[in-house]
Amino acid sequence: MAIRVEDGIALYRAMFLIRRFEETVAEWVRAGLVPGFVHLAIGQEGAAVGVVHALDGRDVVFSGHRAHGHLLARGADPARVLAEILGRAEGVCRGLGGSMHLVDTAVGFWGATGVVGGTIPLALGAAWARQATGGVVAVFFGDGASTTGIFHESLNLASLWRLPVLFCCENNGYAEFTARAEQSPVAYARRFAEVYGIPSAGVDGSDVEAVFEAARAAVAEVRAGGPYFLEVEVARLSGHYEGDPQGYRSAEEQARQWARDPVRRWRDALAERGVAEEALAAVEEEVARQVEAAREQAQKAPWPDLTVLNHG
Amino acid sequence: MAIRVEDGIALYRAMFLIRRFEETVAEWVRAGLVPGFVHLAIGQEGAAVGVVHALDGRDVVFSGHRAHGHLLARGADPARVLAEILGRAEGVCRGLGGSMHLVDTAVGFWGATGVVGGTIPLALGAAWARQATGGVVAVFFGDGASTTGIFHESLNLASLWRLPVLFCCENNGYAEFTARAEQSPVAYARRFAEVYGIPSAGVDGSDVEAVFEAARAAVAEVRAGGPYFLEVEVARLSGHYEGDPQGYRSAEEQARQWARDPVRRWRDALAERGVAEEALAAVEEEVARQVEAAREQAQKAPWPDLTVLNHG
Amino acid sequence: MAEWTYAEAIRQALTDAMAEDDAVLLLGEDVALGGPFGVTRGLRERFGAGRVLNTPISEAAITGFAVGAALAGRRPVVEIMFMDFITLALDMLANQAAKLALLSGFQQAVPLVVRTQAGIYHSAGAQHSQSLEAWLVHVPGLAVVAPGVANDAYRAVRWALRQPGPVVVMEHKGLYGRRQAREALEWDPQWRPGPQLRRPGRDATVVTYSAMGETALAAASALERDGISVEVWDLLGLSPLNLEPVLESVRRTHRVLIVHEAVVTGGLGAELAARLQSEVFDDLDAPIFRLGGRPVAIPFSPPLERAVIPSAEAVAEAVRTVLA
Amino acid sequence: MAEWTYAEAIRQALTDAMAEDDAVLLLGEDVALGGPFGVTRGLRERFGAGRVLNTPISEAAITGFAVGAALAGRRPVVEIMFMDFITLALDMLANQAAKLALLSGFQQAVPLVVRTQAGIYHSAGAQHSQSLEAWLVHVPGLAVVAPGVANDAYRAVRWALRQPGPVVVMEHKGLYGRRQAREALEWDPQWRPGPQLRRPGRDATVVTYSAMGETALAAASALERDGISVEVWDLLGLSPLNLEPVLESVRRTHRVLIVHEAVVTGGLGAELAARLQSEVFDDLDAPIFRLGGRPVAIPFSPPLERAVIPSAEAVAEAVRTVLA
Ligand SMILES: Cc1ncc(C[n+]2csc(CCOP(=O)(O)OP(=O)(O)O)c2C)c(N)n1
Ligand SMILES: Cc1ncc(C[n+]2csc(CCOP(=O)(O)OP(=O)(O)O)c2C)c(N)n1
Ligand SMILES: [Mg+2]
Ligand SMILES: [Mg+2]
Repeated sequence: MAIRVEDGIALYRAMFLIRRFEETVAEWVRAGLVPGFVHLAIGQEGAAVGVVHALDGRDVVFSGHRAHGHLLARGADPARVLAEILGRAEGVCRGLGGSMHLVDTAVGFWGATGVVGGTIPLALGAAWARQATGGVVAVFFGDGASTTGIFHESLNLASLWRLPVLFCCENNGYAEFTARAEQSPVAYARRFAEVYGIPSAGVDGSDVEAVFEAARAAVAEVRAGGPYFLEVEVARLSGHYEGDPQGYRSAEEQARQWARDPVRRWRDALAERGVAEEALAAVEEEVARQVEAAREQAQKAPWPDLTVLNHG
Repeated sequence: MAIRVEDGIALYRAMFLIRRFEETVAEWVRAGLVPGFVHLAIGQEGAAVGVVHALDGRDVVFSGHRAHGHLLARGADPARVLAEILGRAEGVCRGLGGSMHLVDTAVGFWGATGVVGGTIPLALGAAWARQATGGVVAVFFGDGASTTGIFHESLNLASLWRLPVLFCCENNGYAEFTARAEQSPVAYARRFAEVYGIPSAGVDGSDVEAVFEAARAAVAEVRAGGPYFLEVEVARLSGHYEGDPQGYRSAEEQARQWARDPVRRWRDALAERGVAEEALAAVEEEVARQVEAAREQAQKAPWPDLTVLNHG
Repeated sequence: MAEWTYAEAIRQALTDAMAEDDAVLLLGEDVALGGPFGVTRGLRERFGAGRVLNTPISEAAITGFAVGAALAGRRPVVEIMFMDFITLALDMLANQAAKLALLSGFQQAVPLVVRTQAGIYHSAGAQHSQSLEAWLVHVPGLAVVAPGVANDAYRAVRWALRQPGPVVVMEHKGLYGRRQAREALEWDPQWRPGPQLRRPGRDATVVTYSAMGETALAAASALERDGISVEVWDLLGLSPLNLEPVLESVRRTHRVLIVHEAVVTGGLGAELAARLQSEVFDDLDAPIFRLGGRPVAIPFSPPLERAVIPSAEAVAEAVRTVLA
Repeated sequence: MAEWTYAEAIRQALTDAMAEDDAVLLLGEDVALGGPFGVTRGLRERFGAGRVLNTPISEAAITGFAVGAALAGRRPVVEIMFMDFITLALDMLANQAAKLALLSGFQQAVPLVVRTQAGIYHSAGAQHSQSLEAWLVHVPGLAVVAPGVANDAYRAVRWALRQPGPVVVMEHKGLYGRRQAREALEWDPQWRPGPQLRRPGRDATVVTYSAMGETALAAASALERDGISVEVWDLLGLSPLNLEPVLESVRRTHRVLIVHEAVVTGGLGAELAARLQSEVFDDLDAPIFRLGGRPVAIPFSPPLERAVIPSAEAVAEAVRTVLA
């Protein structure tokens, strides 16, 4: 076993938390409780957890519109993230941001954005400014972001100035309802990094251990100086947004994708490696309790008062 | 000799015309007669002439801020181009555009722009719309344009939709006062095309024959379907804009660059290949007379009347 | 009489224009699948992939592509999925599309239509809810229309597709599902997107557009119960701006309230107020009042989101202020 | 007393701020070489390549980079070489820089300064001459200053570098060479970029800013010869807009002319007119008059270029209209 059992269980716990959290959000969306557009990380937990667990307290994370998993992996309080998604005063952003604009600086999560590609250059500037700390700035984005101009301008700048940025592309093969092949002839976004001499790797996002190993190697390279591009190939097991009828892909394809479920796969791997069923069940129960408590807390949380707008 | 003597002389005539034209503009800039920012093509004539002479009447050309040469190579009336640069009513754009915004649809020159990279996507749309004509759309831009987002978005789209676009990068190693190496770790812009599977070539812009051959091959590929990226490595023998004191590069470097003068080199090559000195001198004299006549006509041309603004 | 929704009206206008004129094409992210609000649903099936182009997430390049296609004589309709992302296409719109006719000495024309949707609706958040029409109105060479009801939406799109230069059609996400009795579909080439009288009145003139038309009408109904009679005008065309009928109204009522969803400062209401005071200075009995979005990034939380744009109550209160 | 130019004043402000505060850095295309107008000349030599960063032609990425550096506690000054290219940075400015403080529930701040230069000068052409301040003023969370003279330029830059949020400093290319007697350099933390009285007067109030201040003063001098006394106010701060002293002036003169170079429609003058009529309605003896750029792409040809923005003669004539 490449990683220690405790670490493996920690990865599982973190992934299971994201899964449970997202299932809660999905349930609430169906019940009409969640305002706005909600993009879930179901199927992409391996990327979030594998990468974020390779970072430490010096490091900073940015993300895009599908950010819940990244923030939870970073250690944010699920109750406050849920509260934010509901628009409550106890939310990490006091209800001002919502699902697409999560920030929790206390856990080194500096921001998500609803504009595809929008945080990529921010990560560069933050990385430049924090060079003396030895910290890495990781920025998550989807494969769709690789067709935006800002992505390319940012790769050039990161390479030119050798910035300590970890580019994390979660390639799920879709941008909204349109498959990658209809958006770009370049299947893998890491090809663009290669042109700039940015070291890169691709890894299967359904294998959290592989992601974790790849991310550790990537982070080590970034700390040694200069950017790195890690492309995690993931399966988007939910729709683009929660509620997406997904008429553009067949039921068979959706079913096939479930074979790439990172949570289930890692559970099986741990079991195979001798972790007792009871230990896994205990983790699941604990997470379930945590999410249950978070649900209650978030739903009870008050709406923000209008005066919050005057803060600035 | 790879190309026929008549063709070789035609290339020389076209290059010499641009040179004489640009020298006129430079002289007028020094005399304070030219309004606005003026970017000369001195040293880059081989690119303009070599590429444009590989096009025909079906084809369309776009350019950027350094566009005089492209428009002249396309066959525009030098008097009307000079008049435009002076802001006169007889100018190709009635004095409304100026040096950075030249258009002459009669010769298939659909526009230049002062915003670096700004015409690249226009070329794509024009190419798409004109597919049935068998025409190629060529778009000229500098190496600096390869650091703009719009350049990258456009490459993706051109490749994805297999558009009949000839990307012509005139790589002169500078964007304004800053050398390429300080702007990008990628020395050659054609590297970006390669990622998209866009066929590409680099060619020495000081050898107009080589440019012409490369462009002919490129145009043939585009007519057969899909984009092509031709990078012409040129020497910018003038400053970024006319009047630029060029404190950022040494006198030696500037002198060295003159060894790459495409006009002188092609003259020498023709002489070496047996073209009589008198024949070359005759071309030069004829061009000189043409430019002299254009100067007079342009300087005598009236200023536009304010009513021209109401046309739209 | 049959009803149709605002979204259906836009779809029908696109359908009719595409059927009539081969030069019309659509492009944008997911337009082949209808986009996030289903507006273009079915058009790819009907007109084919050669005229309904799904694009990558490249707002600048697809707008520039559309400019180039327009230069070549096509009539592209490019969809910018949320008006907030017009930021990314603004160089192409303001520096290229809007300027090329003049810069070319009128050798060229750019008959381009940009469809986009604006406005607050169900907590789409700060980067998916803005109304940025004031930016566009400030760009010479761009026309802007902002239909508030289905029939106008149909006509506005048809009109946009006949213009010689670029037009932005600003839709409102909150209106897509709104129904209206469907008027006759004949396209009248004389039609212009001028101010529409939504409700006649005596005591004050309310000038508005897009989704705020409904809010203004709700306020007018409420005020009627107190014997206050308000005239409501829906501008429809934002640039160029034909204010003639509104001026006539003000000459009768002597009092004006301007309402829009966009932030007040630098909003279109400023232009309206500036023109009105200049044109009917002597007829005004009270300062022109502007009501609009609060000067903050649009907050996510539903109660806050509702609070940053004018409510019917706020409109009614503002009318009372104007009448005081 | 020594004189300095507007460009020197800006350079001095940047120098002083960089010397005082290690967090301040400059970035932009060719800033290491001074840029096209030499404003930042010498700063790379003095402060090193680690604080004066030459960038590629990537307006969006460098602005986004500056936002990220600001989030990390730096005070970046990013130069957008021509205001016309702010189109390319607007997503970063409007959707990121201006919104992050609020969106983060005020966990974050973006102390970013954007320097850019606007305006018509010697036929720079349609894509290098625009005055686009109206767009920025409409974005909540962005501050905008537009100095008209050297001493104000110094203070405005120093002020911008002390703000908690993003500030755009709009310079004017035609002013860089203008000289003014140099005032004492002490930085006063109480200073705010409010309206500056450029010339007291009795008969009408002219409100302007940036390079039009000079035009207005020239008009005022010409009018004086005819016994017409005009008060000229230079706004300096465009957002937030403190109009108190201007209102007082209007309460005395009862007549207002607004002058700017930007296109009239949707320009800042609209906002000024709307506010003034609302605040001093009863004091106005005539409609507020707006004078500004013609609604066309800025033509290249020198006589046309001069004709599309207000001349001193046009300002004088407008004053006479306001007084009629
Ligand atoms: C600039 C911009 N254009 C369009 C959109 C609408 N949009 C939201 S998510 C999305 C697809 C993004 O795809 P990808 O980057 O692959 O991320 P994924 O959703 O697959 O995780 C699009 C087009 C947007 N948010 N921003
Ligand atoms: C978007 C944009 N940013 C900055 C400028 C200012 N500018 C004009 S030319 C130029 C350099 C262009 O370099 P390159 O593309 O290599 O063309 P070259 O001048 O070398 O022919 C720059 C930065 C501009 N015109 N447009
Ligand atoms: Mg994706
Ligand atoms: Mg160059």
